[in-house]
Parts: sequence; structure tokens; C-alpha cells
Amino acid sequence: MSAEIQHLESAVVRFAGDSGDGMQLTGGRFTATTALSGNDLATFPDFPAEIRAPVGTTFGVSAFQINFGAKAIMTVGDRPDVLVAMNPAALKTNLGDLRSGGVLVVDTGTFNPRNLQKAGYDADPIEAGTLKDYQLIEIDISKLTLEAVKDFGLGNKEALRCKNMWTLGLMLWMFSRKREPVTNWLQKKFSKAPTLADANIAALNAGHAFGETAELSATLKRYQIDAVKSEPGLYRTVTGSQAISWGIVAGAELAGLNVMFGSYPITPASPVLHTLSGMKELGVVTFQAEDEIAAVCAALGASYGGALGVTSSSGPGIALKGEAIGLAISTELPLVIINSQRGGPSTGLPTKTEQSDLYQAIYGRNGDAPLPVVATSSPGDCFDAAIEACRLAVKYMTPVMLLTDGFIANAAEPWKIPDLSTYAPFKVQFVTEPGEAGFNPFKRDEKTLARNWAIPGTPGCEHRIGGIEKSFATGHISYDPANHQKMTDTRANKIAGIANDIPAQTIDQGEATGDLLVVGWGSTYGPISEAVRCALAEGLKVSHAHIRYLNPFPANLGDLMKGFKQIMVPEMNHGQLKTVLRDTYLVDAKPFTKVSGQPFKIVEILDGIRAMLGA
Amino acid sequence: MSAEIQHLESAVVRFAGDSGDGMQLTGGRFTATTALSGNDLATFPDFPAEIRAPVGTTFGVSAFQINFGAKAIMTVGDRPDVLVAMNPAALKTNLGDLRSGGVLVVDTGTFNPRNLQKAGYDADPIEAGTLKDYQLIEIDISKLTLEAVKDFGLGNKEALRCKNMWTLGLMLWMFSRKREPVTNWLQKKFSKAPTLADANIAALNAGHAFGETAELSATLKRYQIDAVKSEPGLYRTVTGSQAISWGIVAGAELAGLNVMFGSYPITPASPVLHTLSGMKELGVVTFQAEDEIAAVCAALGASYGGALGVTSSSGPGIALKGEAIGLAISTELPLVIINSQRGGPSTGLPTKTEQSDLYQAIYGRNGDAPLPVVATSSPGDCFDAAIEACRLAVKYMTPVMLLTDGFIANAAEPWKIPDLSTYAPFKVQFVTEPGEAGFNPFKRDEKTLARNWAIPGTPGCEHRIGGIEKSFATGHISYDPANHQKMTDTRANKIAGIANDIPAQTIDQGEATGDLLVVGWGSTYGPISEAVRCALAEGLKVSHAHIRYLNPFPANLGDLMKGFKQIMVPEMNHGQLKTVLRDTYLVDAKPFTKVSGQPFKIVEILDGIRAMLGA
Amino acid sequence: MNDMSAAKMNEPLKPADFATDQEVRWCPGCGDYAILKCMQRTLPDLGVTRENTVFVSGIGCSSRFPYYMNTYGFHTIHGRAPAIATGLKLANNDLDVWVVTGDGDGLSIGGNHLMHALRRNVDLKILLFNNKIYGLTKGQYSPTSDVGTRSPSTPDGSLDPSLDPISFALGANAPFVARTVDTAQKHMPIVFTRAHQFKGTAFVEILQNCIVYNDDVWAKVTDKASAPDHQLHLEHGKPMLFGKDNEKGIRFNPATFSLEVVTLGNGVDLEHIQVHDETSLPLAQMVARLGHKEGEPVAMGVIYAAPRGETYTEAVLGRVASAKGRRSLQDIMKAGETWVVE
Amino acid sequence: MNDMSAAKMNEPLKPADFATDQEVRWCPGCGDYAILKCMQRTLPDLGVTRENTVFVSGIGCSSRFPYYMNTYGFHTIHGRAPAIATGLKLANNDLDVWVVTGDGDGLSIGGNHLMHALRRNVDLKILLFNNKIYGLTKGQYSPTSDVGTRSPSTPDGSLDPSLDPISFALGANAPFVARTVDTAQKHMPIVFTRAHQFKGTAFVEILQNCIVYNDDVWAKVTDKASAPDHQLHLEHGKPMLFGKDNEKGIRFNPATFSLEVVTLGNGVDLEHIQVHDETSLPLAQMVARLGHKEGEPVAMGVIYAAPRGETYTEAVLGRVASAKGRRSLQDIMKAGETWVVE
Ligand SMILES: Cc1ncc(C[n+]2csc(CCOP(=O)(O)OP(=O)(O)O)c2C)c(N)n1
Ligand SMILES: Cc1ncc(C[n+]2csc(CCOP(=O)(O)OP(=O)(O)O)c2C)c(N)n1
Ligand code: SF4
Ligand code: SF4
Ligand SMILES: [Mg+2]
Ligand SMILES: [Mg+2]
Repeated sequence: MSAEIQHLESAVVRFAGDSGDGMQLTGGRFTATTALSGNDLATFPDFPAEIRAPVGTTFGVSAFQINFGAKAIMTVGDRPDVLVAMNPAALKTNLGDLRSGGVLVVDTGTFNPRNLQKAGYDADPIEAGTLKDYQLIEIDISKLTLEAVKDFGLGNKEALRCKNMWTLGLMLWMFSRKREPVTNWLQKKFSKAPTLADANIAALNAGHAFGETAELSATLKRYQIDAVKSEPGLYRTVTGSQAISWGIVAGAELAGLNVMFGSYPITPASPVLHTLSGMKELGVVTFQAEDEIAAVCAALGASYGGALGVTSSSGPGIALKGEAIGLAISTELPLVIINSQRGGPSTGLPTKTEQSDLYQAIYGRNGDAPLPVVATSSPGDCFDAAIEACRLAVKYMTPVMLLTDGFIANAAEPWKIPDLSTYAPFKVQFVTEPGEAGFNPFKRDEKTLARNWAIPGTPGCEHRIGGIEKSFATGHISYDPANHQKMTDTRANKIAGIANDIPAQTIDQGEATGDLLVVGWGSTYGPISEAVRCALAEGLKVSHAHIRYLNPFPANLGDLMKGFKQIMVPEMNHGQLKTVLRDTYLVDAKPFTKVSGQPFKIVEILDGIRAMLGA
Repeated sequence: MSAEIQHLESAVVRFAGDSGDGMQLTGGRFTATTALSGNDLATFPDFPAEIRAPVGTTFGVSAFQINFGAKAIMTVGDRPDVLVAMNPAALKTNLGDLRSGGVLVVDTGTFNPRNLQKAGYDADPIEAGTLKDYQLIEIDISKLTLEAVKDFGLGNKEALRCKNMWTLGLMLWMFSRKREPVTNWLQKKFSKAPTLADANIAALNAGHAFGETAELSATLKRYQIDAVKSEPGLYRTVTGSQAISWGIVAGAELAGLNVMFGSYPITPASPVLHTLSGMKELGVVTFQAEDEIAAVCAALGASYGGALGVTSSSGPGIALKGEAIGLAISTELPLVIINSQRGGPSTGLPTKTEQSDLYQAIYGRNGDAPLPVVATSSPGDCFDAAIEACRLAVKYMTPVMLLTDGFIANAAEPWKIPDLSTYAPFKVQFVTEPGEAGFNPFKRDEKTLARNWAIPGTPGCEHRIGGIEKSFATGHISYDPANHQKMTDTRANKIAGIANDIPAQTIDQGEATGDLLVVGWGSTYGPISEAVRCALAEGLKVSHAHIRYLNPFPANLGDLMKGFKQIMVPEMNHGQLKTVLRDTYLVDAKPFTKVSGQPFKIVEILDGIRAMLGA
Repeated sequence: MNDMSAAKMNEPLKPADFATDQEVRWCPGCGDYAILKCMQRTLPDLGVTRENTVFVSGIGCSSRFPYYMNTYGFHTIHGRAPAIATGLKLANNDLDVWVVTGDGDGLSIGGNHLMHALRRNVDLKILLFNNKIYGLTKGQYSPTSDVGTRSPSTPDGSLDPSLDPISFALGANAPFVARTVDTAQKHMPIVFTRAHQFKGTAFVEILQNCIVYNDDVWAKVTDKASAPDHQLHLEHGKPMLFGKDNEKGIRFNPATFSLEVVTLGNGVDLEHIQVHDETSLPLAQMVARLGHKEGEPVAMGVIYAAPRGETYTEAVLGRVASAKGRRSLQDIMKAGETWVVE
Repeated sequence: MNDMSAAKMNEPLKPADFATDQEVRWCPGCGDYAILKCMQRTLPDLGVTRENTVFVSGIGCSSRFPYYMNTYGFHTIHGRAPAIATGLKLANNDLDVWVVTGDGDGLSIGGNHLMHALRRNVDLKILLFNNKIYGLTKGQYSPTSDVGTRSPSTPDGSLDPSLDPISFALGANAPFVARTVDTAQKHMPIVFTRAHQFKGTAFVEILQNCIVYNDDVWAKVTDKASAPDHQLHLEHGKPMLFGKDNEKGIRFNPATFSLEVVTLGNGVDLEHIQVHDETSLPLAQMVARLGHKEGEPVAMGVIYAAPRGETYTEAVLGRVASAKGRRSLQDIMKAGETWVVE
């Protein structure tokens, strides 16, 4: 008989093991199955910078966390309720996060002296009794897995690779999830190696059966988390990288252009390159350039040729693109630049997340060189944010910086698949006739101030553009002082004018006025949201506004902030949005920062709110 | 008999002609002679972007302006008192600046239909009588020059090249300057072609004699401008490029290091490369790299090796250096980055001046990546500013951005040659012993927070550095979240701490409190200074503070600004210092901007002051 | 302009049709003028249209070129023209894209982009104006400058060994490599035409005189008197002869494993003279370096031409074209594991 | 550490002295381990000191190398190691500076710096680990990847023709070029030693296996069984023989103007076999490309070595040294036109 099933609102589970233990895969499958059960969820893969660090080391530990629930899930959870530690190193590096009283599953089969020493343990923590604050569940998963698959004739190494499926089986049992989606997936994945499929399925089943075993039911609890109430529709899980790629393709379709995506691999931006490289059926051309400069230049050249040029990188690569972005600003060509931010400065912490490229996005070029900056706030949100970036780029003939980060890029969440036919197109109208006075590429739309766009191949509109200042009147090179002033002003006004073409800033939670407005942007959305929810529950007069348009700001933002006594700006940097807010509105926006490469915990922000309100 | 001599306090003269007319040379010689006469002065060379544009075109006009006086000269002068126009194009492009009633000397020999048409004149402006607001002096300089040199057997083209010396002769007469310095210079320059020397001297003398000719004395006035009262000492004229180069060498000497200067040519930064390339006698190594990235990297590599690495460029090149500057920040190595700002964005206006790279200097990198920013405010000031940049770089183990601009780089002014023995050395102490626990490159000085510097070649101190985050405790690679926070904070604190190691901000002119503080930086020093002087004379309660240290600001700056009701920030950009002031101090700093590629005129700022004060 | 183009629709274009109304801003006497004229003369003969022709350049005197061509033109940033042109081709492969660059633009800051454009075989026509100096920034030495070049940044003469553009291009796996010179008004069109007709990236080094900062650096090669002894005109399948009366030739010496200059007669016959084979890479690599030694002529014309079938852009766009339409974005989003909330 | 170094002052260093206490973070089975070990074994034999040895690298798996060498080390940014190393040499020419780079780091983003370091002859010892893939970023194709390489960014196989590192280096005017392979524990030290002893820039391509993302890409060359037929070990002055029993050789065919594989016997004698001359650039260029065609072996060892006398750094620093002290800064400031105000 199986254990009694306890109903929970939500739970946080973290799988942690060696890089070779397949924790990302385990997490991914657990996520898929959980999504199919109708829970809301958020995930956080946290992998090492090394491709495959030596077995058993702490820096080789790979972890995957999922928060899932019968309610809306906004973050990956501050602290796991359940931690699975596949070896001592995983225990060592992850135990600190487990909530006290939480369930701790360890594979005792790996707790040998060699591994303990590699992890930096003087004594076996299990024996030392230092784990008594947790519901410790000791299982020799290694041994049980070997047994489960012994009939399939695998080598020891191969057989042990099934450990993750054993563990997944146990977790599926613990959270009353179905095994079929995993079984199907395994069969598909190993269609060319049916033995492997069978072995993995056997391990999965064995783990599950282990949970069912009566004798253990005293220690092993079983939970049920019901489906969340969501809007009706067709759902799937998406990562930020997927959604941003699809958003770019959707944006280009709405503009009536083909995507030409120029990029150079870099963590954590590469998945966008990978996703788009597989989308040739949508006319997407991808170009893996020799470096980031060539990547942005190729994208710009493609825009010049009438495609939608898009490029993508993370901090160090974006730094290299600065000069070419200036050319895009000067020639007023559309271009979307995706920045998947990571820990800096310099190489920094490539696999960790941060929001420290906002300065670079807004200010990081020579000359007076403004461009629109749009930020994504969650994996699913990437889709719409990317479409907006495309819209602004073609409508205003400007490069647009689209900010995302390592957390969003890799995290997954359930997502209602949008119906593309409901999006309003913003089709580009190329100029095809030179007009009376001959073609002038810098003739502008009176309202948007966007310049005339005629593309090579158009008879009669032959023209030359470049990075030298151009005459406002003719588009030819001009060194005239008054003209330079006018063009500088015009470029600035064009971007500033976008404020009237974007949605007004809304308050996400809380009243329209109050004691404290928490202003966030990007991937801090989840933790701020939850923290504000808690603070409201505590009776604090706090509200949350999350800014998608960082340059220019929505026209009403200044007024909106006036309704609050204090402004707090949580950021995963040293206070960059804070600078822009203070400059723009002369408002005493207080920075609340975290620069550790890890997302905010809800409680950190909540404490911050309380501190600001003296609560 | 010569004309009666009128005494003047100061005068502004502009020489304008075709690129091939040698106007820069004429201006340079006039400057040298004027400096030797003991006047204070300021110059502004304004040359076309083309190397040698076709003869007679407006875009091929090259001009040189000098303001000189018996009083302190702060700017090149808003409007010339005397304009020399060597051809119609020069007249066309420069006349607008001549003050009404000013002296206008034209070489009528060039006013033929072809040249008039090239300049865009429908009718000859001399004949059309459109010049009657000026004291027009028509001279067929071409013809008179040919006559003056006819005995030297030069070809027509070569003979005409002496026109500029003829003109210089006339101007030297007009301002009662000596001819000897020019004659000596010509003899030296043409030592290998004595005929050319003689011909040029003959032209010079002929021009001078022309002034002396009695029949003309009615139209041609003669002026005398006495020597300015300056501090006693040995003087010379310097350009900003010279002074900054010398300052770097002096700074390195004070630090006890050799300079390794890595650069790539770019306007207007190249003269620093040229100057330093000629200073091998001081141990200066220059490296013309394949691009700006290699230039900064080589400089950083040299610093790693124990030299003082210095690099230099202008906006587009600095944009390219961003990623490598991040590496310097992360590895905490000294480096001086000189940015000779020019008109942007992109290629922009390469030969024009601007201050639009302040954003880039302070914010233009990925990650939280602060560095000190120091600005020069005049050619002579470059020397001390460069020494300060070197001092901060080695004392704090940090890259330092040294901002200058096209105006300062090319302008010249009299300069009291400093006595190098009076400068306090800041000798670098390399670590040469690993210490008890072994060498840790990231052990820090408790006060400055600068890290330990041991250089390759030091036995026992072998260590590895790089751009990945390092452990605060050991200097080894670290992905630890808390450590990243600590290192980010430490890097920020180190730079912020410099505020206590730089001079307090002073008020340059005016009272310590008042109605309006004009806050400037860089090359706007002159026009702000003069404008504030005028405003004070008008009885306005205005003061002027000029900031050399733009990051961090001097510790007292916030308090200092509190003494004023309003803050005005004139900048040759769209309001960049304004952003930093507002962010840092939440003070309502009002931008007052000009982005035309030309320096501010005094009157523009004065009008701005009056407008702000409702005067 | 519209009317003009409409009217001329069926008339063949003339050189003047390829000239813009912008004043040419090079120094009087600059070699760039001759190259410009030559291009304006050659394009009509190639039967191309203005609208489908694009000149993309970097920064430098040479890179001003597009402003004077009445075609589409993009004066980009320093060194990046090959990358921008690559993107342009990937957006529209029907365009004839010429890249104009200098020895500084193309081989100093832009060396990497040039190299990758060459090895990828992007079907760009790349003209490198080699004046062995940085013209626009007033005369600093460049990667192709001879050792000992005195310049503002090398007042005592440069010290770094120089780069040979053709050897570089061949090392970078370029499929078409040629050389010509600004003074050769008859030779340039031939080379431009060959480059244009070549399917794939074509790289042309044009020896160019900078009258202001490096005057006469090519004088030996271009002076009427010395030219015959200093130019070797290559023709595929023809023996490599040069000299006023074709009295000299190039022979392969197996002992030294190198090409050497010989004078015909005295036992040296035509059959000893190496025949040019523009499809031979090893030969091209040797021919490229002729002129480095005193007495050797500089090779002019098509040094190497080995078509590779499909160009990079064709291959990439071909794949996209054949995949296109197979699924819609909506299909892709709906593929995989989905569930319905009701 | 201090004591240790003091104590060992007079003892010769051992391989272990060149190892750091940092855990090596490459994938188990990565070819980089073998190269690391080999370097740690070779340095003691070269008689160098730890303090005067510096490893400078870019970014990539290969570029982690410096962390494991107990010498000075600088793990810089992607592609820029040659530039940083150049500056380092200009600051202190007494240092032995090794540059470690990968096919992505050195030939993709860093191609230009590598090229200029080669042509300038900066006296760097440059090791390029060629695994034909971007390891660190999880397996995208690189400029040296074979056409058709399937990778996350080329799911249908790559399309761009690849670059040959040795041909590239020769085209860039490198004075020393060699090749070795990660599995050759005896050959690597010989090549490292030659590179170290060479006066000038030395470029070494090391064929390296990435077990995770491009496993067995060099299998033909490295597999015990097939190696003899796929490796040609070059020795200066020796005929180019290969095969298990040296039964095959390389011959120059003047008709095709190229090197070809022949089997000894049947009229093919040793004297027909091309003798390796490492000072011949044309020969090096041909030898470099062996292996591109089926049946050809890949050349291993020193392909080209042509010392050029003074290195760039010597020349530059020599000039500075001879000028130094001639005038003081104060002198320079006072030179020219000055005047006294009293
Ligand atoms: C990023 C950047 N760096 C430097 C420059 C300055 N610059 C402009 S052209 C040039 C060199 C031009 O040399 P080359 O390509 O040989 O052209 P040429 O003028 O000789 O035709 C340089 C260094 C620039 N415009 N942009
Ligand atoms: C500016 C920048 N762009 C991109 C990256 C990402 N990146 C790191 S290593 C690498 C490629 C490494 O390939 P290779 O040099 O062949 O080294 P390997 O890992 O194969 O040894 C890339 C693209 C980076 N770190 N910095
Ligand atoms: S500087 Fe030289 S290359 Fe430039 S335009 Fe003048 S002559 Fe031509
Ligand atoms: S990814 Fe490849 S190159 Fe990198 S460490 Fe692993 S096996 Fe080696
Ligand atoms: Mg040039
Ligand atoms: Mg690689």
C-alpha cells in the first residue's frame, strides 16, 4: 500500500548531482510531467562553467530546481522543500539552501571516502549526524539502480547512468505524477538503442516502486499538488531562449520581413542561435560569424538589404558590438540586439545571472547615441517583448536593445501558446519610387521621425549611407555645425517620441498610491511579485511596478511614482535602473541590490520592503 | 611712414583658405611669434575631414583662429575681429562669424568666376557690395606674391605657395609683431632648399612692406597688443596632445615605470601616438597595433609585465576597447586610457570637437565595472591631468579614463614649463616576496583596497589572473555567490574611495553660495569662465565650478552645490554630466547643451546664465 | 532621377550614369581617381544595373569610393565592410556586392573579417587599394608598409615585417586572387571583369599611389621605363614572360624549390618557362611572392582562380529555400508536449 | 611556496614543479590533459625557470591551460591573447611567453591578432589546440570544422569551407610553423623544444581531441592502426617517407605542380622522394596542405623554420635602449621656442 497522500499548494524540489549525473535532464523531465499535470511552475537550472568537471568535485555540481503549485508560481522558490543529493559534493554545495525540516534524499552509494574527501568533508555527514534538522532519506540509489537494470547487459558505467531515472521515478511517485510522459520520451529518445530505453524505463519503474514499498512509507511521505486554475487554452512549457527566438520570428512575420540572425556563441546567449538555426522553414537565415562584431555587422548589412537583422550575445560580446550599434544609430537602420546578461565584469561568471548590462544598454556607446531598450521579465514574456523590439526597430528605423538574462534564458514555465492571428501586423512599407526631387534616404515621417527606407534592388532609389553625419535636408554627408545639432536633436527626439507609442506603465500589484513603490525590471519580476504579495498581506502600503520599456520610459511613469512616499529599486546589479530613474525624474529612488550571480529570494526583497517601511 | 598704432587689450584673428594654402602653418607661425611677444593666447585649428579636398571647394576650406591679448585669454574668441579669406570658398564659409565692423582681408586674385562658382556664389560678393558691414581690404595677394618671388625661378605653382607667407607678413605688420622668429624658422625648415627659404622670406617681407606702404595706411590700421602679466618663469606654447603625452611620461617617471603605449591611429587622437613615438630617449615604447582592441590589450599586457600601459583613441575606438577595459577592471591592473573625444555617434564628425563620450567613459561596459574618470580642461592642463591619471592607475591598481577632446588636442596656449623636480613621486612598490602563506595576488592594501602587484620574473610569486571572478580570500577562480557580491562591492568601494584622495572641488570664480552654479568639465572651461566673468560683472550671483574628477566626484561636491539655488551644466553633448550629477546628488542640475561640433561661444553661455536667472 | 532612369530603361548605361553628383574629395593626383574612373567605365560593359549594384566600404580614403558611384552604397565603419557585405548578401543574393577597402582597413583592423569572407566564399568582389600607408589619418605606416617606412608613428622607420595581401588571401583559402595597379587603365577593367564573372569571393589587390603620404612607393612597377621589367602579366596557359621584348621569363628550379628569373637564350628556351596555371594553388603561392626579391617582377592579373561550385550564400539560402514553408511558426510552437486547460 | 622555491634554488626543476594545486577542470578523456602533462614534462628539460615563464591564453577549454601551470599566467579574453602577450614582451623581453589558444579563440574571433603576432615576429610561442569545435560553449562548429559538421548552430551540417591553420600562418608570414598531436607524447616535446629554441614567433598547431563534442575527429591520424599511413613525420634534410615500413613517400610532380603520394619500388626510388627543407616557404605551403586529399598523410613536425635575425621586440626595445637617456623630459619640454617672463 502506498503512503497517505498529503495535499500541498506548492513545493520546491532541487535535484543536485555531478555534471555527469544528468540532473538537467532529470529536472527537465520532471518539469514536463509536472506541466502536463496542470501545475504552474518555474525552473532554475544552475550548471557549472566547466563542460564536464572532474567527477565528484564541488565545482562540478549541477543542479536543477523547480517550484510548482496549484497556485500561480512566480519564482523558483527561495528554499527547496526537497533536496536530492546524488553525491557528497552535491550535498555540500546545496544543503545550505534546504529549508530546515525539508526532505533530504541522498544516494548513500556515493558516500565513500574518496568522494567525501573530494567534496571537502572530513567526516561522513550522514554518520556525523549533522543532518538531523532535515528528514533524511538514505537510499543506496547506485546499488538499487544497478540491480534494476542488471538484466540488460549494460556495462557498469552505462548502468549507473540510469541512476537519474531511478531517482526521477522516486520523485514522480512522491509527487503523484504520471510516468507515461517520461516513458514515451525515453522510447523516442532511445529509439535507435532500445536496450537503453528499456533499462532506463526499468530504473524509472524501480524508483517508483521503491516509493510504493510499504516498509518505507513511514519515512517517505507522498504529496499531491492539484492543477492550477489557468486561462483556458493550449499550453506548453517554454524557456526564455525559445520564447525569445519565436518572438523574433513572429515579429519579423508581422513586419513582413525575413530574419537574418548574425551571432557568435556565448553563454548564456547561444541557445537563441541554436533555436533559430533550426527554423529554416520560416525563412530564418542564421549566420555564425567569426566574432560578435562581424555578427552585428552582418545583421546590420542584412537590414540594409531589407531583412530584419537580429544579433544576440551576452555582456562581453555586446561590449564589442558598441561601435557597430553606433553605425546602426547613425544610418537609422532597424536592428534588434538581444543581450542575455550574465555575471560581470569581464568574463565574470558566465553561467550565472545578473542585470548589470543596463548601463551598457542605455549609455554604452560613443557620442550621443540613444536607442530604445526593452526588457523581458519571464520566459513566456520573452515572446511579446521580442515582438515589441521588432516593432519599434522597423517602425522607428532604429536599433533596439532587448535585455534578458541567464536566468530567464534557461528557466522554463508553462505558457499558453498564443494565437498568432490575433497579433496586429506592422508591415514595413519600403519606398519604391524616388519621388519628385529624387530619393532622399533621410526624409522623415513627420510623426515617428523615422527615415525613408528603400532597399538595394529598387530602381531609381540608389543612394549612399554611412556613419558620417548626414544633412537633414539631403541625406548627403554634412559637416555643417547647425545641421549636426539638428540631427543630434532629431535622433534624440525620435527615440524620446516612442514614449507615446508604448503602453502606459501599470501597477502590477497594490494601490495606485501608497508608502512604497517597488520598481523592478527584468527577471526580478517573480521575487518582487511574491514579496509584495506578502507585504500587502502584512498590511504594508506597498505596490509593485515592473518596467518593460527602459528607454524611453512610459510617458506616465514619473506621475505614477509621485503617488508614493518612497521608491525602492531591487536589481541584480549595483543600482543601474536607479541611476536612470533618478536622472529622469529627480526622484529619490533607493537601490536595493544583489550581485551574487543568483536570483533574489523572496524573503530578501520582503525584508528590504520591511526595512524601508520600518516594519 | 607707417600707420598710427592703436593699442588693444586683445584681438581675434582667423586665417581661412584652401587646404593647400597652408593656413595651419600660417596660424602656427603667427601663434609662435605672438607667444614670443608675451601675449596670452588660445588657438583653434579647424580643418576639413579630407586630406586634400579639391581646390576651391567649401569643404576644402581650412581655418585657424587665434585669440591673443594683454590679459588672460580663456577662449579662442566668439567672433574674429580680423578675417583673412584666401579664396571665395573661405569667405563663404567663414564670413558669418566675422564681427560686424571687423577687418576682412581678401585675396582678390582668387575671385575668378570658376572659384566663385565652386564656392557657390552667383555673383562676386566684393562687387555685389554685400560686404559693406566690414572693413573690406581687397588685395591681389596672388599677384603681389608672384611679383615678390619672381627672382627665385620658382614655377607658378611653387611661387603661389608663398602666398601664405606674404599674408603672414601683412598680419605681422598689422599687429606689430617681429618677423625674425618666422625668418629663422623658414631658414631652418628649408635648410636643404635655400631658394625656397629665400622666396618665402621675400614674400613675408613683401607682405610686411605692403602694410608699411603709406598710401594704404588709411584703410589698413595697425595694432599693438602688450604682453600679458604672467607668473615669472620659462614659457612655451603647447597643444593638448603634446602636454598629455608629456604628462604621461612624467607620470610614469613619478611611478618609476616605463611607458608602453599601445595605440591605433584615429583622429583626433593620433598626435599623442606621434608625440610619444618620438620619445624613445625616455624609455617610451610605442606600439602601433592592428586595431584598438589589440592596442588596449597590448597596453594591459605591458602593465601585467610591470610597465605603465597606456592606450589612446577617440570615441569609436574607445567603444571597441570596452571589453578589454573590463578585463583590466577585473584583473585590477593599472592602465591609462586616453579618449580624445570627437563628434559622434559612429564616425560622426571626426575632425570636430564634442564631449559626448562621458556616458561611455563612466557606464560603457558590461557588468558592474566602475573606473576613475579624469578630464582635462585646456591644453596646458593636460599635463597635470595625465599625471593624475597615472597616479590613480598605479596607486589603486585600476584602469583610468582620461578624457580630452578634439579642441584641446589641437589647440595651443602659452604654458609655463613646470619644474619636474617639484612633483611628488608615487613610486610603485612591486611585491617581491610571496609572504608566509604564499603569494596571493588579490591581497589588498587596507586603505586603498589596491591589490598586491607582483610581476612576471619575480621568483616565488608565480600566480595566475584572468577575467573570471576571483576569490577575495585566495585569488583563485571562484563561482561562489557571496564572494561575487563581496568582490563587486570591493571593486566599487575601491573606486569610490578615491574621492578621499583627490583635491576638494573648488569654486573657480564667484562666491561659495549664490543663485546659480555653473558646473562644467573639460574644454568648456574657457567659455564658461569668460561668461561667468561677464555675468558677475553684470551683478549676477553666479559661480563657476569646473570638475576634473568625474568619477568619483570630489567628496565635497554635493555640499558645494547645496549653496546654490540653481545648477546649470553646459556641455558639448546632450546632457551627460547632468545625468551623473542628478543620479549622485539628486540635485536639479539643468542641462545646457550644444552639439554642433564647435566649442561654445562665450555669449551663448552668458545668454544661458541670464535666461536661468531671468536677467 | 526617376524620369531619367525610366527614360534610359532600355538604353545601355554609360560610364557617366555610374557617377554621382557628389564632388570627389580625394587629393589631386591620388591614384583613387583612376580606379574610380575605371570602375565607372567597366560596369556598363558588364551589363549590370545600378540598382542591383552595391559598393560597401570601410573607412579610409579608399573607402570613400561608394559616394562617387551612382549605385547603392554603404560607407560603414573601419574594417567591417566584409562582414556587413556578408549580411547584405545573405539578405539578397541577387545583388552584385563590391567591397572597397584599403591596406589599413582590410588588413589591419579588418584582417579577420576579410579572412573569413575569403574562406567562406561569400561571392563578394573585394578590391583592396594598397598604398602601403594610412592615407586618411595622415600617413602612419600600415601592415603592408615596407620595413623602414618613416611615418608619424615610426619616425625612425618601421620595424615590423610586412604582410603580402595576396599571400594572405591564399593562406585564407580564397578561391580567386588577382592583382592590378591604378595606372593600368586597360588592365584594371580586365581584372574587374574576371572578378565579377567569378562565382565566389574574388579578391583583387590594386597597387595604388598615395601622392601625399607615400608617393612613388610603386614607382618601379608603374614607371613607363621600368614597368616592363617589373610587371609580369599572367595569362592562364601561357608561359610567364616579361621584359620589354618578353626576353625574360620565370622558371621553376626544383633544386631551390622556387621560381627564378631567367633570360631567354643561352640554353634557356620557351619550354623551360613556367606556364601559368591559375587553378594551381602551389603555383599561385609562389607567383604571389614574386617581386619580393630584387630583379623579380610583380605578378599582375589573375593569380589564382579555382571555382568551387556553390557559393556560401547560395548554399545557405538554398537550404532555407528548400525548408521554407514546411511548418508555420504556429506549428512549431504547438509541436512537442502540450496540454489543454479547459 | 617561498621556502620551497628557496630550497630548490639549485636543484633542477621537475615536472611536478610546474603543476599548480588547482584541480584540472577539463572533461575526463579530453586531449588537453595530455598536452598539459607534456608541457610540464618538457619545461624542466628546457632549463627554464618558473618565474620567467608566462602562459597567456584567451577563452575556451584550451585557454584554461595557464591555471594548471605553476608559472606566471594570464587567462585573458576571447581571442586577444596574442595582443596581450605582445604587450607583455614589449614590457619585458626576458620572459618566455607562451600563448595558448584554440581553433575558435585563435582563428575565429582572434584571427587578426594571431595574424599580426605572426607577421610581426614577436617571439611568442603560440600553441593552437585544434579540436575543430568550440568546446567551452558546448559544441558549435569552428572555422576549422570540416564542411558538413553537425553542431547546435548547424543542425543540418556546416556549409562554410574551413581554414587550415598552417596555411593561414604561412600566408601571414610566420617564420616558424609546426604541427603535432595530443596523442604523441614523444613528438610533442620535440616540437615544443624546437619552438622554444626558435628565435622569433613560433606557431604550433596541436591536433586535439574533444571527447565530448567532436570525438574522433582526428581518429584516422591518431589511431594506432591507421596512424602510420596518416602521419608524415618531417625531418629537415630527410626524404618525406611514411607508412608502417616507410614504404610510401611524397614526390613533387612538376606536371601537376603539386606533391603526390607514391609507393617506393616499381621505378620509384628514394631519390625521387622530396627531401624536406624546412627553410623553403613554397615547400612548406605544399606540405601544409597534405592530408586534404584522401590517401595523403598529415605532416607532423617542423614544417617551416626560417629565422629572421632580430625579433620585433628586440628591434623595438633595441631602438629604445640606444636612445634612452639622450635627453630628459625636462630637456624636451624646454626644447623649441620658449620665452622668459620675469
Ligand atoms: C575604429 C576606428 N579606428 C580608427 C579609425 C581611423 N582610421 C580611419 S581610416 C584609417 C586607416 C586607413 O588606411 P587604409 O585602409 O589603408 O586607407 P587609405 O586611407 O590609405 O586609403 C584609420 C586608422 C577609424 N575611423 N575607426
Ligand atoms: C567576447 C566573447 N565571445 C564569446 C565568448 C564565448 N566563447 C568562449 S570560448 C569560445 C570558443 C572556444 O573555442 P576554442 O577556442 O576552439 O576552444 P575550445 O573550447 O575548443 O578549446 C567562445 C565562443 C566569450 N567568452 N567571449
Ligand atoms: S591622402 Fe593619399 S590616399 Fe588619401 S586621398 Fe590623398 S593621395 Fe589619396
Ligand atoms: S568540451 Fe571538449 S575540449 Fe572542452 S574540456 Fe571537454 S573534451 Fe576537452
Ligand atoms: Mg592605405
Ligand atoms: Mg576548439
